[in-house]
Amino acid sequence: MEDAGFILGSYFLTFATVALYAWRAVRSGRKVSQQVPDDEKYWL
Amino acid sequence: MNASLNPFSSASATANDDPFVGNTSNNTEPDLVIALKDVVAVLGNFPALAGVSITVQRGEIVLLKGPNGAGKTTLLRLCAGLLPVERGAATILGFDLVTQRQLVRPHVGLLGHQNGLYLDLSVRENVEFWGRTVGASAHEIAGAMSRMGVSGRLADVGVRKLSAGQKRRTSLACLVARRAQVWLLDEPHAGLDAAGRDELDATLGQAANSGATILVASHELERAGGLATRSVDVVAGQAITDSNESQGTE
Amino acid sequence: MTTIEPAKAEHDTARQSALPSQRSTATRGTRIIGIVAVVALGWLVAFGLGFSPADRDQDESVRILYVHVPTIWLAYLAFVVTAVSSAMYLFSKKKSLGWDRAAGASAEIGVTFVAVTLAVGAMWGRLTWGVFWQWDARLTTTALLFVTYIGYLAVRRLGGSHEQRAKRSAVLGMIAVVEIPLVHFSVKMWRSLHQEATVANLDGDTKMDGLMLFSLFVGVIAFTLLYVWLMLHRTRSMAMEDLLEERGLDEALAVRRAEAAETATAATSAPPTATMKTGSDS
Amino acid sequence: MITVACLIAAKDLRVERRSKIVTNQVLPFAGITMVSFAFALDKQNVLDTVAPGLVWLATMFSLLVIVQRTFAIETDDGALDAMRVAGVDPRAIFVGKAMALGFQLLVLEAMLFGAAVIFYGESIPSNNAFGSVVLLVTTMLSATCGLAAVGTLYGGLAAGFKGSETLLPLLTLPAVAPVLIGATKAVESAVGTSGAVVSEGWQWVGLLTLFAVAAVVGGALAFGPLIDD
Repeated sequence: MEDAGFILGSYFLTFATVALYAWRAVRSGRKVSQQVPDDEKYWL
Repeated sequence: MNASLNPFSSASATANDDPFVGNTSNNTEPDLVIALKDVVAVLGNFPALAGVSITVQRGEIVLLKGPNGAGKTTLLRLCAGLLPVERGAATILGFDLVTQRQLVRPHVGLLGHQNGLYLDLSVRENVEFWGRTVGASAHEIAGAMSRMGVSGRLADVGVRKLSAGQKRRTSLACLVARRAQVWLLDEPHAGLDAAGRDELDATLGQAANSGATILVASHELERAGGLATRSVDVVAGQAITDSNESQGTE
Repeated sequence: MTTIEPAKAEHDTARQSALPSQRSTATRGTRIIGIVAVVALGWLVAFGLGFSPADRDQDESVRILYVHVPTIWLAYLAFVVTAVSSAMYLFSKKKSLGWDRAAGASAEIGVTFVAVTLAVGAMWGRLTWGVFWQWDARLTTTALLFVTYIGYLAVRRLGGSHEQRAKRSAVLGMIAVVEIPLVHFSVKMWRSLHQEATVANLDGDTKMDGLMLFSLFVGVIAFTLLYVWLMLHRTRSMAMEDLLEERGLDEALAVRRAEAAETATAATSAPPTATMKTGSDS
Repeated sequence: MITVACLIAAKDLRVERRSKIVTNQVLPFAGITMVSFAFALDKQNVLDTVAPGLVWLATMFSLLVIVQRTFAIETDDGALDAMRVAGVDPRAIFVGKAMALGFQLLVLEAMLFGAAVIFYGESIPSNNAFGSVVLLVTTMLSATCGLAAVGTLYGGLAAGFKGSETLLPLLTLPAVAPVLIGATKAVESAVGTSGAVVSEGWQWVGLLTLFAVAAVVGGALAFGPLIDD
């Protein structure tokens, strides 16, 4: 049963880190997007 | 690249008695040595140079005036090829500073706030080191030292023990030994005694006569002003006044 | 100082038009990729924790591998992209900062995922080997890789112009390409002499049944999509950060120029004693 | 280029002869490190077994200190800038500084081995003394080349930036891991730790040589772009 702790923990750790990193990436993107005019955004 | 502006092509070939510059092309017309146009340079995020335009002919001694923080030092470092040109166009001795600033360096000499000396070595060892890295002969090195008044008793003193003025002179001797074409001097008079200043002025005049181009940043206007062929005000990262007082030699 | 005015005016209009309607780095493309990635990650959890069977040797702990293997795959992929982008920046004719930002973003993602991999790997090791860490060649190299790229990211933050940053880090990115195989090779040689540390066979895929392989496959797909999604967002916001720094420079330049203009007018209204001025004659 | 490199190396060694910073501060530092290891590993026979590794570990730490010093010489009074302005070939700077650094490292390593003999009771096995000494010397030479090249490269990169004291180890230590591994193993073979024999050591010298070649070539190519822009 102690295995379950490690297994679930590893899934949790992975997805939590991914989510945190993704959230930070999106948030920083939003922050700078507001200061940059649309015609400078090459991907639009 | 303009071949006539490339001083090292003939410098090693011709036996030149002049200790200051490797090659003095007999220029009936003044050559353009420094040409900056709207140059911007940054230190971190700060635009130390905010659009400098300045042209300097061969043999000129140009005095850069201006308060601290105006960008004089940055301008000199940029001309020495140490800082990248962020915006604008710049040519020195025919080399494009934007694309080939490494190539400019061997032909310019910079005396900045720091002397570029090894404090644990003697005066002679310093001048020999800097001279020999560019292939100067023992004769040239000795000449450079006596010219700057650091031969004789001083020669074997460790640089750490020298006064500020003596360090300056040693550093200048290194420039002479390196046969720089363009001299970029940042407050060269600082720390020199009266005799040292006279010596320096004489050296600068002589160097300019033999075809060296000199940019001097200085606070001591009376001192440097008498020597300079013209002066440029550097204010807030720009060369404001570009007043031609006299052209050519004094 | 007439030259000051147009630049300033132009600058002001640039300010006015700077009201973006698009307030994030997302586009339709990234949203689709993102949604697919999230669905795939959900599948991965369902298959990894639910549908796939327990392993004969490793028992339930094999389930960790369904996230462990995809994360390390992603990390290696990220570092390969960093190396390739660095090379592209260095050796292409047009030194495009886009390559530099791709290298930086990829290294950032790579470092994040190596950290996850090492942590999750330690958990797996605890269950399978009974210890968190084994001095196995792959593990040791991965740990050194982690530190190397932390150093790479530190060098990226050293400062200077964007071109300086790009050149420095691209060179370092290329050095890492030489460094990592050497490190791996030497660690492998080192471990091969220590027979007592027999490491459990990580790639026991020969024994894997179809469902296990499929779970792993889902994981790899999910994390690759995630990588693409992260890369798009990160490179876009890095591009804007660079742009804003440039813009900051524009503003600082305008301030400096105005300062110069002020000093000049002050000087002409009250002429100083030091030099005479003949105006702009150049 | 070789001439200029030799000039730079001679200059560095002369500065060291005058200032004696490495002699008077780094060598004692390395010595006290060796003594500290003995305090930390106070178990029967442990020291004897791990001595080769400790010697190289102490070398790594001292390497970081010497690299800081060797670039402090250049940045104290703007000499590195002066060298750049003088148009000195960056490869010559790299090779010159690496040569001087390597020489100082060799002296340091010799001293550390002396310390290992005295403090940790290491000795050259008498049955194949000649082979051991040859292996030991070759190991030291090839390991030093690699260490000096990597140290100079990253020292030059970090020089002049704030935080260079912390950046240097972060970059250097992972990169020199192969040297630590290879040199330790080779020395274990040379002094016969836990029954290792000399013939086993040569494969490690091979690794060290490979590393040294890669580091010197890579360093010479990379040094210019890293310090010049």
